[in-house]
Amino acid sequence: MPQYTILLFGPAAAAITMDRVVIQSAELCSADQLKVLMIQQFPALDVYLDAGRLAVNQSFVIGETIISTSDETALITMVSGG
Amino acid sequence: MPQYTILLFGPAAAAITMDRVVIQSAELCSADQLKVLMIQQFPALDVYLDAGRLAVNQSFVIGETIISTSDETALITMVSGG
Amino acid sequence: MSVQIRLTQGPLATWPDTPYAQGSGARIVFDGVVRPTEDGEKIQGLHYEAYRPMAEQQLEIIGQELLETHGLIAMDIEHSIGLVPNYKCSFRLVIDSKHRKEGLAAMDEFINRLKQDVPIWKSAK
Amino acid sequence: MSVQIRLTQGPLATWPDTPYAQGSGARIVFDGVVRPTEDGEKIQGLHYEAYRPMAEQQLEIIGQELLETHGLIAMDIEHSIGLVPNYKCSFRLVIDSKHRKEGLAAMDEFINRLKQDVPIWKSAK
Repeated sequence: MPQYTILLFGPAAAAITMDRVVIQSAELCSADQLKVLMIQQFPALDVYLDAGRLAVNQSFVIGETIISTSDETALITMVSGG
Repeated sequence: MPQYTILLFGPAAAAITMDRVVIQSAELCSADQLKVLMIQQFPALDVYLDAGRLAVNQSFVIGETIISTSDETALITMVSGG
Repeated sequence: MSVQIRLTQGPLATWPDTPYAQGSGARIVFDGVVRPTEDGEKIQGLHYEAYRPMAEQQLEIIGQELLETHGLIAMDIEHSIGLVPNYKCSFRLVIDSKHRKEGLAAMDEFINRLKQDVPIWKSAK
Repeated sequence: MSVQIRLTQGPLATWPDTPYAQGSGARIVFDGVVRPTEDGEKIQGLHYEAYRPMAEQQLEIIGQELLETHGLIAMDIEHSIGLVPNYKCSFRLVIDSKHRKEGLAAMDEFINRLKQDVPIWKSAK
């Protein structure tokens, strides 16, 4: 059963006081499917996932992209640099 | 008979190697009239007067402005600072 | 044509003293400065957190893209990580170009992209 | 809110070291740099001549007007007089504002006005 580790930063990390979450999935997921699982397993992330995008190996991916469990995956919520 | 002194700078001053010209007039002039007299008395300034504006006491004036002979008058040709 | 990227711990130096790039006729510098209030509340400063490898990569991608599309000569991009006290600089963008028009346009575009696509987050302290 | 004007003999210093104005969240600096060619010809530098009292007055008028219309915090304007060698700075505009948008807009407008209404003339040397 695939198991994903997703890095968290900024407000999302602060909201659940964790810098990563581990997500269990029945099968390999697309980015969009992974976001749905994240909300189910960590409801407190809901508000951050709305405007959040997933990055795989340090690049943004579109929702249909299938993610491998060995990819470095991160949730990039609304950024605020500058 | 009014006599005007008009300060010159940059290319206009270089063209006639003078930093001012003295213009004789039958009567008090407007800025536009003074430019016409300048061309008559210093034809080499023609090309500079086309795009040039007169400044009176360090401010640009419109063509109709009557200029006093005691005003500090200058020909401001196309500028090129920066 | 070159893009330099730096993520620096704490506030940025007053001035990077990068020499003008060869052929530059216009240098435009943007300094983002921490203001003493955030959402109406008094603060001591801002803390910046980055997803570092991706932030560097994104800054590089955006910089190279704008360098090319605007025909710039050089870009120097520096962003703070960690705590930056009030009145200090947390972000600096230096653009060297032949003329100012392309530099100003690229600067505006760069900052828009920074605030959209570069994984850096601030929090008030 | 303040406007500072300086006409300086020769090239400008690398950096004026003006502290950020109180309340500034965005500083934008423009440096005009002398390039080694003018109209395709190699040059040694540019010589700037000003109708000095009027140039200062015009810079002040334009600065104050843009400060007001764009709601800027401070403006520092410096222009060289006399010879400025290649690769040196002949004009610097420093704009402090709350946010970058108004600063960028004011910078573009200021330089347009400078090149139209400020009695300073350059000649290649």
